Amino acid sequence: MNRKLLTVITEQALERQLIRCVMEAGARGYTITEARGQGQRGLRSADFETGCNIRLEVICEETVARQISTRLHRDYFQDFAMVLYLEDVEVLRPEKFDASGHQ
Amino acid sequence: MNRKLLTVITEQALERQLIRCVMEAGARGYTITEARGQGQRGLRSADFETGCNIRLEVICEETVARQISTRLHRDYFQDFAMVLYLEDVEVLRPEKFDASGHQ
Amino acid sequence: MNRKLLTVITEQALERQLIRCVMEAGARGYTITEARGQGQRGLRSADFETGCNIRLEVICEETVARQISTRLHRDYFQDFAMVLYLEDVEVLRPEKFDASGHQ
Amino acid sequence: MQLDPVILFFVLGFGAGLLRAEMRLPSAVYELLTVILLLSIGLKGGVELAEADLLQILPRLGTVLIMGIVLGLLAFGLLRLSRALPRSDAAAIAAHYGSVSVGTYAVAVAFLDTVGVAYEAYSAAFVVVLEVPAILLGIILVRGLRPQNGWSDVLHEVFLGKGVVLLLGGLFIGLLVGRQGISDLEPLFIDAFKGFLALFLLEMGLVAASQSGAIRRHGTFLLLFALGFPLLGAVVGAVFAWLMAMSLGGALLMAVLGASASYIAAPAAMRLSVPEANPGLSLTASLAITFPFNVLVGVPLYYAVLSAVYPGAGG
Amino acid sequence: MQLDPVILFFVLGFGAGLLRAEMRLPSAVYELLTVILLLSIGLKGGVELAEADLLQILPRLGTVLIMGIVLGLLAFGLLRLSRALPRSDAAAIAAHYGSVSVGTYAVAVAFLDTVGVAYEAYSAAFVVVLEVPAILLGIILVRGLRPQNGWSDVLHEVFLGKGVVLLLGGLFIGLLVGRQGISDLEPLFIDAFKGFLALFLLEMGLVAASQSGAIRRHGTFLLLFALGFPLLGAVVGAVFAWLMAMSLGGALLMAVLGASASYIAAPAAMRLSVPEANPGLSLTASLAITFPFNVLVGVPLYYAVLSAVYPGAGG
Amino acid sequence: MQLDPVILFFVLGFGAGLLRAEMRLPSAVYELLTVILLLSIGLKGGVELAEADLLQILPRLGTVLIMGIVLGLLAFGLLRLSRALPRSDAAAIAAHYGSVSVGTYAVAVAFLDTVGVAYEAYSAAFVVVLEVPAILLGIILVRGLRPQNGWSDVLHEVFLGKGVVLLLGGLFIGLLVGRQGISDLEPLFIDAFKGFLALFLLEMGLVAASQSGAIRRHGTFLLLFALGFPLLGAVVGAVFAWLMAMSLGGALLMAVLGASASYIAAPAAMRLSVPEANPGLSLTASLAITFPFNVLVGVPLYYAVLSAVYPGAGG
Ligand SMILES: Nc1ncnc2c1ncn2[C@@H]1O[C@H](COP(=O)(O)O)[C@@H](O)[C@H]1O
Ligand SMILES: Nc1ncnc2c1ncn2[C@@H]1O[C@H](COP(=O)(O)O)[C@@H](O)[C@H]1O
Ligand SMILES: Nc1ncnc2c1ncn2[C@@H]1O[C@H](COP(=O)(O)O)[C@@H](O)[C@H]1O
Ligand code: NA
Ligand code: NA
Ligand code: NA
Repeated sequence: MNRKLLTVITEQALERQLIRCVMEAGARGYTITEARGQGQRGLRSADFETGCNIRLEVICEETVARQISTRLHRDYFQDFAMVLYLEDVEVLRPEKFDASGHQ
Repeated sequence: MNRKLLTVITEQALERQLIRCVMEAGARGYTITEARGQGQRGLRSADFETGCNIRLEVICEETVARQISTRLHRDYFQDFAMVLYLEDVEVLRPEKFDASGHQ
Repeated sequence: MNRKLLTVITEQALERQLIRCVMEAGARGYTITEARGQGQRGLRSADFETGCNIRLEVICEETVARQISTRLHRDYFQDFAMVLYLEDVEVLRPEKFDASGHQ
Repeated sequence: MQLDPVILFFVLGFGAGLLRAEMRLPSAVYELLTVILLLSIGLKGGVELAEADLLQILPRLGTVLIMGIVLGLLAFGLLRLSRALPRSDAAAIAAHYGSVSVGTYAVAVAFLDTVGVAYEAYSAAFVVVLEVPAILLGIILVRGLRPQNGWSDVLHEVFLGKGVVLLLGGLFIGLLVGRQGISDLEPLFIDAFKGFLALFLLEMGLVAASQSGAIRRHGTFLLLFALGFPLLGAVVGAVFAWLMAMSLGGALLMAVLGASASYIAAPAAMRLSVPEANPGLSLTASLAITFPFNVLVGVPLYYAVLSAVYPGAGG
Repeated sequence: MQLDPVILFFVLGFGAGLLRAEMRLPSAVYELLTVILLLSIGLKGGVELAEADLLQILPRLGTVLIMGIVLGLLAFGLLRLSRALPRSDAAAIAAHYGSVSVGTYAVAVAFLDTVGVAYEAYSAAFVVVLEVPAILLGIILVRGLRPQNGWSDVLHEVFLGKGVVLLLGGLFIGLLVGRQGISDLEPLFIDAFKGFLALFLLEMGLVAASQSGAIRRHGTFLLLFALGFPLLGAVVGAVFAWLMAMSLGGALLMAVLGASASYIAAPAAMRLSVPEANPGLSLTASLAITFPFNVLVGVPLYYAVLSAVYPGAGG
Repeated sequence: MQLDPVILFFVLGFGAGLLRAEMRLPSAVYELLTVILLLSIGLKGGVELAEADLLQILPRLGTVLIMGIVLGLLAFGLLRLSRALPRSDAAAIAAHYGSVSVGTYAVAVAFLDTVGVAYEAYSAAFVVVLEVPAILLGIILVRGLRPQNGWSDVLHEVFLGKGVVLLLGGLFIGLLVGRQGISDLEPLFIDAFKGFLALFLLEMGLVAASQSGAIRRHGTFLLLFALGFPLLGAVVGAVFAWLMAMSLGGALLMAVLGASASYIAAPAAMRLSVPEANPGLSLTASLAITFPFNVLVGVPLYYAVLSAVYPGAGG
């Protein structure tokens, strides 16, 4: 019944790459909301041409979450504004979120 | 001090029904953000006329969360794009989120 | 590896004050998404001139989270629509979120 | 014949969409354009209504209502006969094709303005009337008289959707203040109409292209239906126009109403009332196939045929 | 008299809102409309200022500033006398009614254009002046000279809100380039003005309707105040117009400024500075009662009365 | 000379932005304005192309392509010589300055319309051509022929960005339907052009002001480059115009193309392909320094100089 919820907050410019990375790691879906904020790389909002952030959530098995987070660290952490965190969540049809799940 | 945070991601078309269901189950409030994403039922975004998703959060007692999730499963899981998960959260004025709470 | 995720849902009018409070308490960043919802103070959405909500997330050390939440309670809970909750999250570079962190 | 630039905007959008160019208009802009087009069509229609004989027009609204039911039943019958789709999907598609597309209507109006042919602008009232019956029919065909989530949400969606309210509102305002009264509104709602229509079609081209991947997924049967039914619908529309003794321009508008399929009111209503129907199916048909077909081929085609055969067309 | 179609757009929006039709314009569109209306009013005013005698107008700005304080004090006094509301709510409402509604001003301008009565277009400068004093007064009445979150946020909100900046900006640009200079801007800012105003009022109708449920909740006292104070405010405005020897058209604009209540600058400023005041109360009064009243009844009523009694109106 | 009001809108926005007034237009509005301006410039250019000798113009496109590379190399060379910046930052900035700003081009077009000087409107095609080469050059200068995330995303971003697609689309539509054909589109796309440009510049002023804090952070070297390179670029542009025997008006447009720096296509492309370059650096230069400089000082300056020295300018 338990899965991981991985949340990634990063630059809008990375959306395409991010989705590719998430799906290749075996996640079965994702959810994106528009966000803005501030961090080490300064203010990020529509008011600044550096642009907005996106906030991407993936519910998946722990191994998938670890894999995504490793790849994101390797490829993007150095040059892009990015924050990433993991939580435990309870889902009702866990197989819906598994890399090996049957639809 | 602990309550449940129930998150539902589903089709915008269901907003009215969803709110009705949440409030009838005894929740004292809810928060909605606009979202897009992908899952078993394909891509869902403003770019596709199938439309966007909404992401609804309810902080409530566990029993209320279970009741909402049971009703949503029964009424909508078969025909609508829907994902639903539960987390533990710590709130500061727990009575604000209880079905029996006094305002 | 563990930090707190503090989420605040409140009136858009408070954004400036909220950010000030969060940063003064020692948080290293925050993320904001637009939201709407309902609670003790009635319906809040762009459809009503009382206006929308914002949903602010801060990843920080527990002490910082407690301090923010105490200050928000003191200054705004009485007169403003506001909800606030805490969760445990796992982050990968914890020092990125610490009041004393080195960038 | 002179190329109509608004059509080229659709082509531009469609091409850009196929190449996955990143240029969808924000949904707020799309909504603004829709609001302006609906009000514009309504106002023009209302001004004409103010100058027409209302007593003559009222019974025609009833005739048009019947046309909506005829079209819905025709579509449902054909789809069921083919045995290709379950009842719910057939009914949902029938609801779309018995209803109408305001965007296609706007293109036909622009076409008539360009070729300089007169038409009964009060036909905007027909658009309103046609929004309703086929959708209700579609629900009844599946649910009988008890839709999934009760009638109240559905009726709300159908009668109080943007389409009906703004068209009807524009009609009433035009009717009340007359041609003279709306003169101050003309720069935005009349003079700039084609410009806004161009932007709208640009966006619709992008949307249609984004759906076009789904065509392959849904098979050739859907493609055939979405290309064939408009032709039948156009004939039905033209016959009804003839029954009502409308002009050549009016007959084109009626043909287009018959040929076009809803992609706004119907999808929302069917999603709630017949949720087991696959929304991808009906949307792909109406938005990705029928709409482009009507805009690019249908409107001039129907006009060419009508010019030749419609009584009194001098053809 | 000829019905003004822009008013009918308000009625349409209000009716649709009461029926809970799903058609609120996206907030981005609402903001675009606001920006265009503010700039449009400012530009027109600036062009007139360029042709007027600035030395004659400057002292009038001071007079109008006094009017704002008079209106605010009047409203506060009446509300406190009635003992129906706590001090904070009375002050917040006073801030709204001493301030002005640009939307109502735009309706009055459109009204004068329609009936063909001349007016001092530089009155747009009065709108700017009136945005400020009542809000500051409202804060001082509760907080004395120490508002909740310090003055800096409040002053920022008041002086650097969209309303003041765009009106003032339009005024300056119009003043600098003159009638000739803005001719290229006319298609968007002048010719299309009434069309944009129509869309704006459609939206305002929807907003007002969405608030109207709150009227019942807040009781008849609020209703009486929100209907009665505009009448008093209109008299005050007309008297000040007479003091400044303005024309009949200008007197209507002043009456409307007196009668109207802010629903943009004041709510935001009061929320931050007097948070214990119930924002529902003042918003319901200004937005759901006074605004519709002025648009539908007030403007023509004030005009009718002024035509009869205003010195030199030939009434 | 008559003050151009559109420039004053930029000043208004910039001033309001510096004072931190809360009035950014919603991004949906900004996108709508961009779309209209791009289409408008494209349509006007296309109509002129339809009347021009295409065989004469095609080779000029090649010449302009070379200009883009020359500008990019010049910028890169100067930045590397100065040793102030790492290779990646120099390349990213070179990509911005070898490319162009459609907003600045629109201001120059409005300027020529105001002073009544003829120009080769088909230069809109040059804007399209210049969007591409410098960006590719910038990437190659850092990555060689293997950019960070592969070529496909980059090429997609460059060739299928809003700028290229809408300008090119407008050009083709104008070319196909000709001056007569677009007459119905004129109220929105031609007559209202300056009004939309005014709103666009208002917003750009706000944006530029919001970036201006970054100027101090990035030091005087960046300031010098962002003020100095436009002068060099203008000379290069004017020389190329002379090589192509363009008119005085056309020479101003070419000078402006040379002097202006991209702030839409280039930032997006460089972020993905050369992510280690600091995006704040190039954006601050192009958006907060060069854009305001060109709009306020550059355009009239280049024109004044060209009037005096450009062959055949009668200066
Ligand atoms: N401590 C934090 N809490 C919540 N969100 C954060 C935090 N730090 C950064 N963010 C978000 O992550 C984005 C990228 O962060 P950074 O890479 O630190 O610039 C920021 O723009 C914020 O939206
Ligand atoms: N594994 C997942 N992680 C996060 N969000 C998901 C996931 N699967 C689906 N969703 C979201 O839930 C919506 C409905 O999912 P579905 O019913 O699977 O189509 C999708 O459009 C996504 O926004
Ligand atoms: N039980 C709840 N669950 C989720 N969000 C809530 C809840 N109660 C209130 N909210 C959100 O918090 C905002 C302020 O709440 P309140 O102060 O109770 O009016 C509301 O507008 C909602 O967006
Ligand atoms: Na039809
Ligand atoms: Na007032
Ligand atoms: Na350049």
